[in-house]
Amino acid sequence: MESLILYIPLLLLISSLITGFSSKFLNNFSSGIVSTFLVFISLILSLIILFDIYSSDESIYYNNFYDWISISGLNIGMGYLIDKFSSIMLVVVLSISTVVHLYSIGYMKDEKDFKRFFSYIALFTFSMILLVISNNLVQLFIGWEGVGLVSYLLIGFFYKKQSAIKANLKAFLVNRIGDMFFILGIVMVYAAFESFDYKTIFLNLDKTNITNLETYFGLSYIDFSCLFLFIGAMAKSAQIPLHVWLPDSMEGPTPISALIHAATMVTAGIFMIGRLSPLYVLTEFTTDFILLIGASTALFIGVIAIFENDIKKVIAYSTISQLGYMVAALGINAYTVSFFHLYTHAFFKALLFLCAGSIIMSLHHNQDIRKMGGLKSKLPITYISFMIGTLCIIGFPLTSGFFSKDLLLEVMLYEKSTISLVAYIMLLLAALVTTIYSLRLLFIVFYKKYSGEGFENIKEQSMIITIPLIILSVLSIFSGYLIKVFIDLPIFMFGVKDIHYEGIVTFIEHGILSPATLALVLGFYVSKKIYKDDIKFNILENNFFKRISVIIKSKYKFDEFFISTSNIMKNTSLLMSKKFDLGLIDGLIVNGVPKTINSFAIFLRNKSSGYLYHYAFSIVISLVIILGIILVRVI
Amino acid sequence: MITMSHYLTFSALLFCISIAGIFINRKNILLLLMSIELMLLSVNTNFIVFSHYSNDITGQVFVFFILAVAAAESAIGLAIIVSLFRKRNSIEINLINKLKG
Amino acid sequence: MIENILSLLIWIPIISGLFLLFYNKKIYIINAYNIFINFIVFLLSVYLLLGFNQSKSNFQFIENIEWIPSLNIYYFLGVDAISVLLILLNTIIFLIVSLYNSTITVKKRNQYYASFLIANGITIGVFSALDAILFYIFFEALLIPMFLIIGIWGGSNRIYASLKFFIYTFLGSILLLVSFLYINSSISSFNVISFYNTNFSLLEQEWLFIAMAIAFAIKIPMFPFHTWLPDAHVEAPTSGSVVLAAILLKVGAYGLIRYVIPVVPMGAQSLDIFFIILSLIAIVYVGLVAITQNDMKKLIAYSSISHMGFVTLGFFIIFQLFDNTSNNNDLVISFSGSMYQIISHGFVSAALFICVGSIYDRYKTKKISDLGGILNQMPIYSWFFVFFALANCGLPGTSSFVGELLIIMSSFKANYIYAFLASTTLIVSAVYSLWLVKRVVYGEIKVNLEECVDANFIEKILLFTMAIIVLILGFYPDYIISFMNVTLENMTNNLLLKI
Amino acid sequence: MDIITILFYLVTSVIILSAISLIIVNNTVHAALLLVLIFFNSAILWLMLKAEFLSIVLVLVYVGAVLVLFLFVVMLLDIPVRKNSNQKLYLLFSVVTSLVMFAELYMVIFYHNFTNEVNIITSSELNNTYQIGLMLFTDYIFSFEVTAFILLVAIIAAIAINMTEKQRSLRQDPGKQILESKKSRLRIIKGNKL
Repeated sequence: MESLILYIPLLLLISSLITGFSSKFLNNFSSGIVSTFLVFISLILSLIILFDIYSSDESIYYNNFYDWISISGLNIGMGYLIDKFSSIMLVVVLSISTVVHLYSIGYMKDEKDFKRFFSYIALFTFSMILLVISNNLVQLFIGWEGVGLVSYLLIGFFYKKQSAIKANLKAFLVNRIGDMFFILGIVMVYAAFESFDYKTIFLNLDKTNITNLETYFGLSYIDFSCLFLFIGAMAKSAQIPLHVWLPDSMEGPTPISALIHAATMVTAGIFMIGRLSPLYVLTEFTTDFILLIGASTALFIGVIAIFENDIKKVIAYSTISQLGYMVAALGINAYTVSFFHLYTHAFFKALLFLCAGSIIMSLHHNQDIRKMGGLKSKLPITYISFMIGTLCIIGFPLTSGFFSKDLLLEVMLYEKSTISLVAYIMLLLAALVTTIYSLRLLFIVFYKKYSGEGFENIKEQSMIITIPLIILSVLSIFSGYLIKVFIDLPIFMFGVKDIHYEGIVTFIEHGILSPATLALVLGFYVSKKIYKDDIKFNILENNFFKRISVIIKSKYKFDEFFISTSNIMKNTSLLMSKKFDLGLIDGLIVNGVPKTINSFAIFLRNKSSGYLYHYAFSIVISLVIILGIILVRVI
Repeated sequence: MITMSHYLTFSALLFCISIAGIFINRKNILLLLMSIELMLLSVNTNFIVFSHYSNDITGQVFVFFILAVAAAESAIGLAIIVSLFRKRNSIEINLINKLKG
Repeated sequence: MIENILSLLIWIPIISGLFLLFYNKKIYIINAYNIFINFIVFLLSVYLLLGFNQSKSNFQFIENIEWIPSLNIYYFLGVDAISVLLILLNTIIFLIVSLYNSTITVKKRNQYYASFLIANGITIGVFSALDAILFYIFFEALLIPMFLIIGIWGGSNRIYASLKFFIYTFLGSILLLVSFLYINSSISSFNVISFYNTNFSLLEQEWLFIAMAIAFAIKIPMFPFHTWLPDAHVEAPTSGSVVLAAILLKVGAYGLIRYVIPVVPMGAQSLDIFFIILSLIAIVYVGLVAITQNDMKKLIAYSSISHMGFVTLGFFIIFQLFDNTSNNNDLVISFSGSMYQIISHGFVSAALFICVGSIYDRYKTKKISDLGGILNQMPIYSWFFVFFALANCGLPGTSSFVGELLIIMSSFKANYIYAFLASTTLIVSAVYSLWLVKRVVYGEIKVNLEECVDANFIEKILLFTMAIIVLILGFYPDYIISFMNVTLENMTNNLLLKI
Repeated sequence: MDIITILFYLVTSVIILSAISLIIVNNTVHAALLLVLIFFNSAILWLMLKAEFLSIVLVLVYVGAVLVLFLFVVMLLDIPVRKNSNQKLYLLFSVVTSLVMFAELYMVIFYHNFTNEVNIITSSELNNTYQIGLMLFTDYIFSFEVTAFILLVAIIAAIAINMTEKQRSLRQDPGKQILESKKSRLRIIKGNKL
């Protein structure tokens, strides 16, 4: 069974190469089918691996495919480490990817660059798999950057659109800020444990006397390395303030948004911290930092979604907000809980995006929700799927989101520290916000009266679009019932966080009676009143709320901050290039020396008049002077 | 009593006068040449003085050579002056500044 | 086993280049001849690689003939793992350049090719000479073909650029010669191996280090001596830029690791901080300067300087590394990183210059502000351009990443501030590379650009080969790093004995 | 005060005075004649130093040949005499320079204190001419030959400089023909411009 692992990335790579370089041999449709088929086979393989891992208790696959670098003092391999944690991740990634592949055959059928697209998404999945199965930090980083690279290519897929190529540059550069810290974090871990290998690092955790390591600015070594790694994750998983790239990434084709947001890119950060959890449990400062960042992302970015009118951007902001939940859970060392939310979120977020894609297709690439409405009757399958997705995201009881979100909030509440209490309240408010914006979307898109033209021509998309929606709907509803698996999930060879859990029925009872349900009900009420029944609340009309909404609509000016930073960088560069490099070094020093010599030569040349007697004078006077000097020396 | 210093002082004086001659005569290239002849004369005198006092004939041999070379020099110098005069109808050296940079 | 393989490698291209000067009739014969000779040299270098015993640390393929016995000068050739790899890099790049040259139109074609052939031989001479004077002669002779290539076939301002290039590098060489003569005056030998066994006082070592390091720092070029490079690159013809970036800069780095650090380790140790600071300035500051260049070649030239900063950083942190960890392995890793960066940068920058040069040949402009959306007209070129731009910013999976990772790793062990500053290159290099891509490749085609054809067959093959090399080096660096390992271990051991 | 001293002072004062007048006269003929006077007196001085051969040579060669040549040139060219302009500055300059020079030279002489008398009685039995001849044709034979060569060169050079080539035949000059260009030969004139 273990040997099957090699084939998963290999198949994806082959798929990417076939679709990318087969312009002559395959037409669009068949290359899409081949690609989907290959991903599907890897999904099957990953399922086999999953069952194999779960069939035996202590089973961990660990080996190297080949040595990346192997010299004395440094051994980096390209290999795999598959435990229960990563095998689930593998299945999640591949199942979402398969569905997205399938969906894309329909969605992209009219695109000129159909094959390029398939090549990219296969490469995207490949990079993510490389990241997930990696057994060391370098391979993780390769996958990590690979994901960033393909997202760069995919966001800029429509390379003629200025907004798209701006967005992809922005995405890559923001990710690079994270990567810079990430690589520093990796290097710090390496410097302390003399290895990049997870196994060695975690085994050395006991041996290495961590307190002996250096401290910087009053924080311990581990604090810093974990913090740097987390900053890397902040960029990938779109946490404040490095979230700015994610809403803009909606410039890419919609299936990509599903892939980026649900399964691959943004989950990489969560996965990485989960993977390195043995390190993170050792640091208090960084986990508190993570908790605060996560909670504030969940709340503050979620709020923006209420005022957003682009259907994809609303869902994008909701992703950031949900990622905030996951990160917050990481901040209280509840890695499995976070991972559980990642897993449920993957399905319903993919579902939401694919539904949005279906809607956008039906409306001829209109993404503005103000021009939508009343689609309930026209797009029944999409409507039901979207409804399921929305119910999941707001945590409606018995859907998957309910399990994961409630578990997360409960664990947060039981953490019993001031900071986690604050975070709990923020997350609860975020749940309210989530309910409001999700239902707003639902109401506006499907219930409100249609305001555009050509309502009669709108019709449901073909089977190839709707089948993925149905698959994902089923998965979204039922994936939450595996809660037990996640609560017992060990990460690597370390024990789980002690979670008091008494069976699923008790959990449901408890969950329904929790404050989260209150938030749900309240959110439903507000949302229905405002967006369905068009009732204006007077309380929302006063200045205070208006002022707040202005701040929120400005998206807290993060974009402006980054733009001004980049402008500063550009101006510095111009200044340095013009003044310092060309002016000082090149102008003054390098060209200055010959210029000085030249001007001195010109001076002397002008002094030589050409008159014979002037030369005679200079000879005589020189003679006098030389004689004088000799005399002075002799006498 | 005439000592060596007398002779040397004399030739130094002659030398200085010819230097002054170079400075003063900026018009006439012939006078310049004559000043140079004077200078050579003073140098030759010095040679002979030293030769005489050291009782070494080599100094005089040198004077012989100097005389020969000086004769050649003045011959060529005069030839140049003649051809210069033909070309420019003047030998005023302040009109000749082709060497100006 | 071919005897005198190194001599063959050096003299075959030089002599055939000289022959080529006398024939200028049929273009296809000149092309075929040129490619054939370069291919022969390439095969010989592959033979050298295969015949090299990497488990031995001493010099191999030695040829030692008396040349000027009265001055202790020998015709002494030999290679270790570093030289073998650099010779291979050299021959591959020259083969690529010869193929590329056959696609362009150029005046005085035979002389142009001859310059490259001669440069090829001389560079191999530089990498294999083990006699200081022989090295110096090759080192200086290399200037001549490059000077001619820039000065005759260059752009509009070529006279200024070639003169600046020549005088600048020549200035440094004088210091080098003086140092060699000084060393010779005390040990009466120009042999490198006896250079390694000298015992100078600290003060002498410091002065020797300054003189020699400046000579090579100009060639690399390090930060305050770098301004000749952008000018030379801008004016040089495409193939000239390729050779300049891929080979010539490496000669400086090779000089550092062969003639400076092992010969005067104490001097290097006491002055290493200055060179570390200069390297870091090169990485951060020059990278920043690259961002707003409006000339593509200039931008890539600045990025080359920034990348070479990594190489020198890797060389000069070893002493601090040793102070911190007293572990020989860390030093070897740092050296390996630098060497890997050298090789990787050779390919990446060469490919980038080919891309830019082709754009220039087609659109007759190198100004970024004049270009835009060339992806619409030349998709294949553009994707290669994007690929190599990404490789230039050190994307994992490409060769650039390996060197950067190893050097950042080592520099963190030396001092965390170095690592922090060095890692800013991840951002800065991404900014300049991808902003360039965004402005040149993506977007709608600029209206003023005329219709152009995409890459032809040879260009496709060239770029594809280089992309494959970059990827293989990125995904399987072990071969090269293990190949160098014994040599570098031996070098660090000798180094540690002397400090 | 013996006769030698008187003679010395007499001769030197004549030389100095003539030299001074030489550099300030404007008439070149006078200057040449003053130079003749100076050379004659120098010859006397050299005789006093027992350099008979050289003093005779000075008179014969220098006065007889070189200075006559000077006179020839002066007469031949008929140089118009003009006053120097801006004379005062140069005069001051010349006086200062020559005084400084003299002071320096005098310091040398004074410092070394060459006070030994003129050695009137020579130990040598051979005469001056014989001695010079001996040296010239033994030790300095090579230099002597070179001197002869220099003189020969001077003669040829003097002739070559002043030889003006006359156009004697109607021969072609290929150099000129090659250098000729269309522009210098052909002028296209439009009718209305004339």
